Amino acid sequence: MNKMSRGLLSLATPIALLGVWGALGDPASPVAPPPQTWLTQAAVMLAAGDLQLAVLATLKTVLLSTLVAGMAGTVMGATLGARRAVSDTVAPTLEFLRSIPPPTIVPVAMLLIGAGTGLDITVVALATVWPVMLNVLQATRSIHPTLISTGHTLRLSPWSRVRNIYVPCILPGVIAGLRVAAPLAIIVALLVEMLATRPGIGRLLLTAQRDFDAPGVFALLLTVGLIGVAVNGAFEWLERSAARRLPNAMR
Amino acid sequence: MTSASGEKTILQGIDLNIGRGEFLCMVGGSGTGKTTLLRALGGFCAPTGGAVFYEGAAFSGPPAGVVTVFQDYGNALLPWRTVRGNVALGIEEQVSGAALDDRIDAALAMVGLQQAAREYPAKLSGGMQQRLQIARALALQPKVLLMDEPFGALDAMTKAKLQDQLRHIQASTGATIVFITHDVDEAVYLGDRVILLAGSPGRIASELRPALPATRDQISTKEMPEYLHARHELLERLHGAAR
Amino acid sequence: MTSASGEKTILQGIDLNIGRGEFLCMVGGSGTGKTTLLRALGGFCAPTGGAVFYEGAAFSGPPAGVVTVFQDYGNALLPWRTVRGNVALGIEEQVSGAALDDRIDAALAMVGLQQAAREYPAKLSGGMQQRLQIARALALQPKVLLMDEPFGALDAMTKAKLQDQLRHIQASTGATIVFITHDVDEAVYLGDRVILLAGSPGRIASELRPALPATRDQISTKEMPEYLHARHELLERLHGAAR
Amino acid sequence: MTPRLPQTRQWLLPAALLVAWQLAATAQEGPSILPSPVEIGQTLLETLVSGRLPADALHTFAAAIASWVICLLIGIPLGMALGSAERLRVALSLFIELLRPLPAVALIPLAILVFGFSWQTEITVTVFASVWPLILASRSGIERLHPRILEVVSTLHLRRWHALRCVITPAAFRQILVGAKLSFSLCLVVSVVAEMVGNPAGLGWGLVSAQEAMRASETFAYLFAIGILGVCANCALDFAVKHLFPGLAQGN
Amino acid sequence: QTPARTKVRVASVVSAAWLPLWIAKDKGMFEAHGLDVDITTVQNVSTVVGALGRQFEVSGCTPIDIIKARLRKLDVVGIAGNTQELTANQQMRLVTRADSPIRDLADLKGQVVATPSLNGVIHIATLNALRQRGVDPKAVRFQEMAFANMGDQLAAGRVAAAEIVEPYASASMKVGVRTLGNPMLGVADPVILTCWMASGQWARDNRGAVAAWRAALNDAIQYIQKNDQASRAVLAKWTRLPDAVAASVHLPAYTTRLGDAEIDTWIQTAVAVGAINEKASAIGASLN
Ligand SMILES: Nc1ncnc2c1ncn2[C@@H]1O[C@H](COP(=O)(O)OP(=O)(O)OP(=O)(O)O)[C@@H](O)[C@H]1O
Ligand SMILES: Nc1ncnc2c1ncn2[C@@H]1O[C@H](COP(=O)(O)OP(=O)(O)OP(=O)(O)O)[C@@H](O)[C@H]1O
Ligand SMILES: [Mg+2]
Ligand SMILES: [Mg+2]
Repeated sequence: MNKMSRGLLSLATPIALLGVWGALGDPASPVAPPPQTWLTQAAVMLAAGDLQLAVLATLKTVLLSTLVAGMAGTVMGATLGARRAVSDTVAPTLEFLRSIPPPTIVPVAMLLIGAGTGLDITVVALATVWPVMLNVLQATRSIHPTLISTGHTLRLSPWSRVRNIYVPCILPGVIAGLRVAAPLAIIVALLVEMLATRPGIGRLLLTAQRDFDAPGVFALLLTVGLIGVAVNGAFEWLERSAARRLPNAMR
Repeated sequence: MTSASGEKTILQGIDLNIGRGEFLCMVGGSGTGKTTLLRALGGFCAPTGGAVFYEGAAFSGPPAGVVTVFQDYGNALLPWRTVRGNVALGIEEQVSGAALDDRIDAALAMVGLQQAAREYPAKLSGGMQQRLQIARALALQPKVLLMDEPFGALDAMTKAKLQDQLRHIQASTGATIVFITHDVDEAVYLGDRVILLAGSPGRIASELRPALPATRDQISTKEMPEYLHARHELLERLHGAAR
Repeated sequence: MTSASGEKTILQGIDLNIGRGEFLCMVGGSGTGKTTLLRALGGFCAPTGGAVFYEGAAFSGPPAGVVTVFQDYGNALLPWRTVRGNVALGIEEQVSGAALDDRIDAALAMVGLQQAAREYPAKLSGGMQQRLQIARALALQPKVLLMDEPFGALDAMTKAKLQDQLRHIQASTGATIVFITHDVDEAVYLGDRVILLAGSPGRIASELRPALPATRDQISTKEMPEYLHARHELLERLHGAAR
Repeated sequence: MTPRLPQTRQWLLPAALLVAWQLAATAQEGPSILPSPVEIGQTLLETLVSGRLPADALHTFAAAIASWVICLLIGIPLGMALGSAERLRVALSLFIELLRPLPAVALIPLAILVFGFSWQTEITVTVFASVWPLILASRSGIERLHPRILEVVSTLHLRRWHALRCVITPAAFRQILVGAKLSFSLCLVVSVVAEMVGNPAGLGWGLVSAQEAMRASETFAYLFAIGILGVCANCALDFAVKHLFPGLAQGN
Repeated sequence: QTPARTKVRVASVVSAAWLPLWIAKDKGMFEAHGLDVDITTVQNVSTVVGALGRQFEVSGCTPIDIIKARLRKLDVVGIAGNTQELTANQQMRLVTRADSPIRDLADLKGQVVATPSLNGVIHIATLNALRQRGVDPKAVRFQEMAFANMGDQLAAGRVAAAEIVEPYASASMKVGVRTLGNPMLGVADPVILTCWMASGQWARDNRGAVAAWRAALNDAIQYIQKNDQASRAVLAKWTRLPDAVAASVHLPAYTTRLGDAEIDTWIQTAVAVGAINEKASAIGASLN
């Protein structure tokens, strides 16, 4: 399949579904209005300038918190993966934290750090660090023992071992984790924006919901979906360029 | 000197002294613990009883100057580095620039991999991968070289060439070499001393010092009566041990 | 009949006919394309020019009755299955119950792994893992057996036993066997015909039919003048090809 | 992460944190919304004895498990199919990426419309939010298989189903397990969120109503219950995996 | 033999405002008026509107909810009042910390104020009060949060003031707050704070049931006025408020009166503060 037919094929499914919805949907439906009404509503929001600002704000939160979660998750996952003793010691505490729903963190975090950019990033990073950590942990534990022995027998410095053996081996895990984490970051960012009325798509979504503005809700959801596609595209590109630099390690 | 075990006892009552500059070959049936013994010498697993000493000191982790060449070459190479990059791995922190290039080229030349220098390991044949691992170890100019069936995947010609190469390296650098092989000819041709592991748990069943000259030659040495005698003797003992 | 290549041409002008029930050995320098040729025969890579036929038909994917034993045994075993489970893999859908157990036991007995039947592959030595892969292939009772350096990691004793085992299996089942080895003695002792690959891109440089009786014996056969002659001849040609 | 229960070391950290909290709570004067662990513990005990907490926890747990099972049934086959069939992957990838970042909270009104405030809403929303890690992990599990494994399958002439069951799935198992674990904890978290907004039942609703009844220590007791449920469920999952698939935990 | 009772499924949130509903249910007033009422408690009424006419016939709400839904052409109508704010009985306060330098609404410029719901009744009332005081509402930042968290946020200095209602208002008074007045009374006095809405279709088809609904709630309101202690017991049962709080909670003024005039007041206010931009005022939101 060439690039062109791939592009067409991937567009086919969503466009067919939206087409059917558009043809059969009732434009006056208070709950599931067809796509054409979304576009009208999106145009209104764009004209008012709300949508652009909200998208920027949400994107900023998502990117910064994914960065934080990516780094923290990688360090945590690699440490836990390489050191049984550490992972045994902190496992239940981490499992506990992992089970706390983000909406319940928001009020506490709002009290402790106030409703600022710090709140968005903290809560989102807290919720998205886990996929990265678990994937990196798995990748670290899957490094072939002979490869680790190789690092030892060549007496590589710890830094060189990290750079030449651990990093290339866990990089696919980091990327796999980030690919789960990034859309999750979008979701949680919206949630924080809704719960703490932080600027962003979440707040617009909340307003639209409260105003019973169904086309507006769908217009925003479509925007969120498109952001997700863009973020995923970025990660696919990252994965491909990593695969070019690390041939055969991306299996 | 050592005895090592996992969940079950793999080696028992091993008492082995390896002299500086010695070329020690290790033979023995499949699963008798050769690899395990080599791993203990290389600092990869501590014995559960007894101890291993290197230059008079016990150690944990591979001591300086000791390099192991692993049996499963497929997993010992970095798939994301080219052949050159893999050889560079152990020495790039110590030397750099033209000196590094020279060391790499020299190591690749010793194993005959100059042609493949820019390939990735996945594109190499089994034998080429194993030679690459050997080149990487040689590039380090080690004082002790521990090799686990390094020539197992090689054809007779390449093998013979590398055998001579190895004896030559040992003679010129005074390195100590411990060498596992299944090839009796190889063990007798290479080794100053050959030990034979047998049984389960494994122990040193027998020891043999082929009375061969220091400089050896694939044709004349293998025709010497001392060679033939040592070879015969080792085969006998192997058969005996297996019974 | 075939010529296969990756980014660069690996094999060229290969024209090879393997008769039913034949025992064909393949020797040649490291990287001359033996594994590649075996993969083409096994249906794992299509030739870029020419074609491969099995029982008169071209094929894609391994044809029924053809089983390959891979060179890198480490990746070919299922680490989550025990030794028994690995042997069962290919046959558990066809037979079951006591018949299955019998087939597994028989296959394990052929390679001498009865003791390790309940172990996981990670706990086996290199040679034991390779024997396990062989047992798994034998359990299938294949019509064609493609083996890539199957005895490379084995000690002389085990190797000799398995060689005789293999000839015996071939005689009793009429299987066709293609066998890559670096051991000239092994090639001559086992093969009805030995082909020699050489050059880059690889080609069939030479072919040899040791005039040995169908039933062979480790001691007497290896003392026969025909054996010694074939062995000498093959060595000569190998040296010649390498030059 | 495989917490081994009999060890004491792993309880040191939580214990230390609780002690620090207790000290901070006692040091603080005046009425506070942040209750001390001792108070929380007492409330936890009361709600346990009264049977309210166990009933709520059971509801949440059942909803999470049901959602997780549905996630497994959808996510693993779909992910594996995406990993092995390129056309399917291309056809669905954009669609999936469009859906994946949609927040469950935004979909709750839609689900309520179809199912009302009910367990169906809860499960639909939970499955929607939690199935993605499984799809992704199963897909990459297939894509990252060692090529030799596939060659073994074809040279042994394994039938499709047998190969899938006995070779492909176990070989991708570790990767899938990562997705399953992520999906499992997401199921718990999202069930609670869905209960807070879309299905007035279970721990999520308990949390909300405790908060609205101004029972701070009960709020935290519920929060703790949610966390403890998560820890126990994860332990149980690890235990189950270890004992149901002993070979897969081995080697690899 | 009683005639078959009309089934009414109703959604409400949990707060003292909805006490008449629970009284009518627990003390048999609904039954007496031929209604079979089924109560579901939810967290957020804005999600209920979609389910109105499907899973629910009736839902608690605020006048603003009805107005917004009508603006979106949703078929909902107000069918009864529930609580009202009046000088004699005040539920809402705008409060600051006792030691705060803020003395007046004008001091809120550039400050953060906690609100339970942006563009909800309480928030609109506050905006209206700011407007009346000559303060640009845009100069004040509003931060949404649950009533339960407002005391802490005030104490921690995260917000300068909070729009708070009973019983949270009394509870936070105890930690030392000062009131800046009751913005709600600036809208009207009395003014409807909460009310009941129903699916328009259902209300038109069941005018009898709507009347019965009002009658039952009226009975309940009278019962509350006469039986304070028993009513508080019902309150404690449904809200699970701690007994001490339930016993001392300041109950709001209940009323079932809801007409176009009451709704209109809110439309005017919402338009004035810019919460809705529809100029049309008479949208027929209530069923009379
Ligand atoms: N990780 C392990 N855990 C437990 N037992 C092991 C492990 N590795 C090897 N063994 C066992 O130890 C014994 C010796 O293994 P070892 O690998 O040292 O044999 P070897 O002499 O190198 O054999 P080969 O020539 O076949 O490579 C074998 O019986 C094997 O089953
Ligand atoms: N996947 C691949 N892509 C490209 N080139 C390859 C690939 N695999 C092998 N080659 C090249 O093909 C040539 C032949 O490889 P092959 O593995 O067939 O050799 P071989 O005869 O089996 O050698 P050995 O005895 O060392 O196993 C080598 O030069 C190797 O570099
Ligand atoms: Mg070994
Ligand atoms: Mg090969």
